[in-house]
Amino acid sequence: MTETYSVDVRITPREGILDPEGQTIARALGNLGYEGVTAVRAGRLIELVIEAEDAEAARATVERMCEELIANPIIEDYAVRVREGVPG
Amino acid sequence: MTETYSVDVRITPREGILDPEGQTIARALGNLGYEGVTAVRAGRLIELVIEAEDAEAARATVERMCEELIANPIIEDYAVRVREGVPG
Amino acid sequence: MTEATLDAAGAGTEVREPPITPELVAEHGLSPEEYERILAILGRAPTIAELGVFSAMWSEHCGYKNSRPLLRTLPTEGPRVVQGPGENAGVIDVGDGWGVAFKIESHNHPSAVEPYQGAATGAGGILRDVFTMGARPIALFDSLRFGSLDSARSRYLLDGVVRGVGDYGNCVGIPTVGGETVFDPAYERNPLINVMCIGVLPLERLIRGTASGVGNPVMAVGARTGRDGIHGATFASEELDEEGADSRPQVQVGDPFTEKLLLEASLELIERDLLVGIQDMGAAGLTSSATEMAARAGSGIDIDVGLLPVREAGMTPYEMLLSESQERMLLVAKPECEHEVREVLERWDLQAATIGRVTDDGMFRVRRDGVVVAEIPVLPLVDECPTYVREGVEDPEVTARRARDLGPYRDFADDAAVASALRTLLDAPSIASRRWIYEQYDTSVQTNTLQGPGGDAALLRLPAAPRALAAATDGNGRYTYLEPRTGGRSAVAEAARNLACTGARPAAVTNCLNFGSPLRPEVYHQLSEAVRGMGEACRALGTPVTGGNVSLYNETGGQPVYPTPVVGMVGILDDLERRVPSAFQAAGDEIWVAGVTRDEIGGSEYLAACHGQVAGAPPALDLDAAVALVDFLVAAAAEGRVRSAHDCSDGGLAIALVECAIAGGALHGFEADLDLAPREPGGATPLSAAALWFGESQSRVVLTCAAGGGEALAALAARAGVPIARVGRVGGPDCRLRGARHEVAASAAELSRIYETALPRRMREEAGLTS
Amino acid sequence: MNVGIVRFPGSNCDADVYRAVTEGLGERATYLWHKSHDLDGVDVVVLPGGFSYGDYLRAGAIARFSPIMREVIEFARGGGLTLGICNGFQVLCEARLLPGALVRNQGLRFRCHDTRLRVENANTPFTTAYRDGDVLRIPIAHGEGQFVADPDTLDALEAEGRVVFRYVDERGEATPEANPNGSARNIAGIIDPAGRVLGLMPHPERVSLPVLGKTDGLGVFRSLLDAVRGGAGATGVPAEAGARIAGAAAGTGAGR
Ligand SMILES: Nc1ncnc2c1ncn2[C@@H]1O[C@H](COP(=O)(O)OP(=O)(O)O)[C@@H](O)[C@H]1O
Ligand SMILES: [Mg+2]
Repeated sequence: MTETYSVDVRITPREGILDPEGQTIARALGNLGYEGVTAVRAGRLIELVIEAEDAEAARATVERMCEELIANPIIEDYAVRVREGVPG
Repeated sequence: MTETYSVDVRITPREGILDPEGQTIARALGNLGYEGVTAVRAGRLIELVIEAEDAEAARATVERMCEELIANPIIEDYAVRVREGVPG
Repeated sequence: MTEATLDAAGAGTEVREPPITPELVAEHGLSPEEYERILAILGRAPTIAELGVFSAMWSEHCGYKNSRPLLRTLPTEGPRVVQGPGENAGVIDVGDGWGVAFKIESHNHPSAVEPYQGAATGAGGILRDVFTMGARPIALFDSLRFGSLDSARSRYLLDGVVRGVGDYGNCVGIPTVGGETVFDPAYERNPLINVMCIGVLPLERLIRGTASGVGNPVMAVGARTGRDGIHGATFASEELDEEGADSRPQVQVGDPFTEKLLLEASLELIERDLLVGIQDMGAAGLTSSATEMAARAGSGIDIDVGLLPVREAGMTPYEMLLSESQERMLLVAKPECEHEVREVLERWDLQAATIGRVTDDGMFRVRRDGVVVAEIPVLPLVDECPTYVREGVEDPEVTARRARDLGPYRDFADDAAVASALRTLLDAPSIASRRWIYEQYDTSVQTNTLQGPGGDAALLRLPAAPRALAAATDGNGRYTYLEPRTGGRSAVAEAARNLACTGARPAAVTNCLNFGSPLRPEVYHQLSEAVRGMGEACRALGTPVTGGNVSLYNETGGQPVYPTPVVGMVGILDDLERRVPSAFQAAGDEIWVAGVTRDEIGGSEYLAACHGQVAGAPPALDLDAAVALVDFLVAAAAEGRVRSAHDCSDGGLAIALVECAIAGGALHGFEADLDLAPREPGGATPLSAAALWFGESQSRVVLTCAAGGGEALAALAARAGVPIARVGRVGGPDCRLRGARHEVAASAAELSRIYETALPRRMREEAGLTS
Repeated sequence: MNVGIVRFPGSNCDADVYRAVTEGLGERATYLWHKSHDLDGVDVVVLPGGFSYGDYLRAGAIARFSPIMREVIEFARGGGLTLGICNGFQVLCEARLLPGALVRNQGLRFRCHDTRLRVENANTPFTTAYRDGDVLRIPIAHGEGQFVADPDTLDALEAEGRVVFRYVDERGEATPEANPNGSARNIAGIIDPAGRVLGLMPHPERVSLPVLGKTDGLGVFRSLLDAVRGGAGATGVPAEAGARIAGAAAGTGAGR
């Protein structure tokens, strides 16, 4: 029997890797008059719905997907979060 | 006095808007032999660090940023999440 | 300087100065003899920062240790040459006060690790080399080598590299109008990514990378310096990391947006005459730009790395000196102009920091917050990199391959076998249409493109109207592997032929030498022989070498890539209205073949694609014939005698004819009798069927002229000493070929489908996802 | 006619528009710096192609807030002739001067090649040099050119004749194969309700120079010249439908 899990993958530039998009957004916010923004990082978000035995299995599968396809571990970090059910 | 907040903005394609990137990832995962993936959506993630009076002020400011710049309501939904402190 | 004034760590930092052990020296790629030389130059032991500087400057990439003596044999002078090798890019005079700056560079290793960013930053680096000469980039070319597309890794690399070149060039607004793409298992784990950039400039605005004028400010401009691409990777990262983290990315990320700003700002600074010199912080970053600029001027440079804008906290002088963060430049402003320079840069939203001054003591002096951390005499550092002339020996395996009996592949059982070989070749990724690649590139931005990818050479209009610039890249690794000297000659001659097909006269050459480790005698043999062949061809064709790049150590698991010299050639078409396309133009036109077909199938794509064989001697390259053909093509175009001209290369005559039929906008069937094509004078040697159909004899071209125009064309050829013969006629929906008692007929539409779908079919599953 | 061309950081077709207007048409063009607040009295404003702000975040999203956009928006709202090409179209949508949005190409890849465009409305100040139904050959060069809008907006655009250009095949039909980026209803270019603001993804300025041997795009600039000369000018009424220039590029484009 499998359950349905909603899995979020947050993908962000690795520490020390240049993030020109984040920098440009930060500057644009400054130009728009927003103050107090000290850092902006631009990343990607992948939401999956997946059938798996249990939450651990869902996580393990998605982590493999990240290594293989979804993220580029050479320049990106990723974080996987698993919830039960389909997204609301 | 202001505090430091880490704010996540999750931007996802609006209901009814095509998501070719999500579809492509879904197809690619299938080709790689992953089973049980029933949906994939690809969005963007913007992480901000911001100084604000309190969490509510931080949220309000970032929501204004989203309305004005960060998201395009014609094609995108956004969700804001605020946490205290700088990201770990 | 005395030991006492040296503080390796600089003020206020906690770093300990690691002892300079023999291991440390070895890890920096320096031999004990080279280290002795450093001791002699300094008169003392180097600091760690100094060791890093020597290691970078005396690397193959900057110092050309193993290649310099060979490169010296190349011709570098000619009436058009304004700037030869040694600068950021070469420059030729194209008339009316205009110059063309151009250079090719490799980014092989970064692309093998991260194809998208590796290729993108490769494009970025070569763009900077060109605009720092004062030239506005008008075109990019990418010369690519990958393993077989049957491998998922190769497909991933191709996809990433093409998106990387495209996203970068497209964003900056430079059309990518040509290149090459070759697939062979020899490149499976070590792809080659060479990018050429061409720019135009008013010659009076030519500026060089020099640091002259004592007291002039030295400014770092553009992106902040991070820890990316720091040389000496493994060792340096661990030993010198103040935070002790292992988070030092080697991968450089490109920012084409900043590049575009740098491009516009640099050209504005040069136009307003505010600079003494300017140079990209490319390989070996700040170190090479500062010391090379000082060396060219015979001056010294005194900088304080504490003033350098950085991206990360806690960077050491070593790291700041050797970082290869992208989109940075070093400039030396004219006296009194510093303020105005800043204004221009600010207008373009760019950061600038004055990090030092020009001196007259001939020293490269580096401080950290005032305290000297490195002090090296510039000239010995830059110009006295030890060079090596080695013994080269041919690999017996290659000797054996060349001698292999090709008998079994010379004939075809029946017509169906010929037809099948023809289809296999049209479907071969190294021959098939590259549309899948070049449609991901902006090819028409800047409105100069008279002929983009898909023809023999790209044609761009020049401000020196009605002249146009023709350019192409060429190189055949398989030929060079089998016979390096012939490979070197062929690379130059094919490029010249490609240009001449459009009607342009070849003018000058840049080149990229992609080889394995020169420490292997068999690789050194390849390198020295290939360079010899290139030099011979350049001299014969009157195309001096104005620059280039050497990429050695292209090997994995002890297996070097094919030795691959890539030639980037530019030429001039006097009247753009006289340009000649490569595809057939109209039914009824006569088809002619110029140049001799010999019994040559060695090294051919036919042997590789149809029989899996890399063997035989590559086709001979007769330099006199190559020169005569170029002269003939240029004259024929100038007199308006040809409607189309296409070089005959991979896949031989049959493929060249079919390409003429299907590679243009419209399909044009034809009939041709290959037996009519010119043979060796005397005609004694018999020609095998495979050589006639698919052999790659050099210096051949397929031409068309209007019906009745053949006599004049033949007369022109005779005058130039080029054998030529009419072989058929354009017309009908089918491609009908016969020769050596075989016949093949197929509809142009069907052959076009094979040719056009070969790459997209294989790349269908590549997702094209970002990053 | 004086055509103002806005230069955002990252614009890269500004010089091409300049050449189309000056070399192609023999009229005057003026660059407008993004940090300025002055339109220099130009007759027409062009937002050119390129990658303003690197296309970071979303194409056109950041440029839309450039200082000069305040004046551009005022100009356009007041009936000033405003043309957005490629990235300029994206900026116009982000600025809400045109409806809908341009998102990543359906195939996820940047595409650059000639497309065939059918003129759907020759009765605009940008298209009087063409005839309805003319098929032009104009290149595209974009990664984010898929036009999307909700069905009501699309229906309104169609009903009001505000779809100005559509991607078609060689027979002039708007087939899925002729659609290079997945745009809704093969839409390549649209106009605002007042008929004064046009946005399109293809690049007419790249096919406006006789020396390159292709001039199908010159009609857009000729039409503008006609509109400006006809007295409609920057803030006047829409140009007359009949005010077509004889021998305009229309003929060269049709049916090729
Ligand atoms: N990577 C590439 N990028 C752009 N254009 C390319 C690339 N590879 C090949 N081309 C173009 O495709 C055409 C065919 O290339 P090639 O087979 O090398 O031609 P030839 O044999 O005539 O030298 C040329 O116009 C070339 O410029
Ligand atoms: Mg070639």
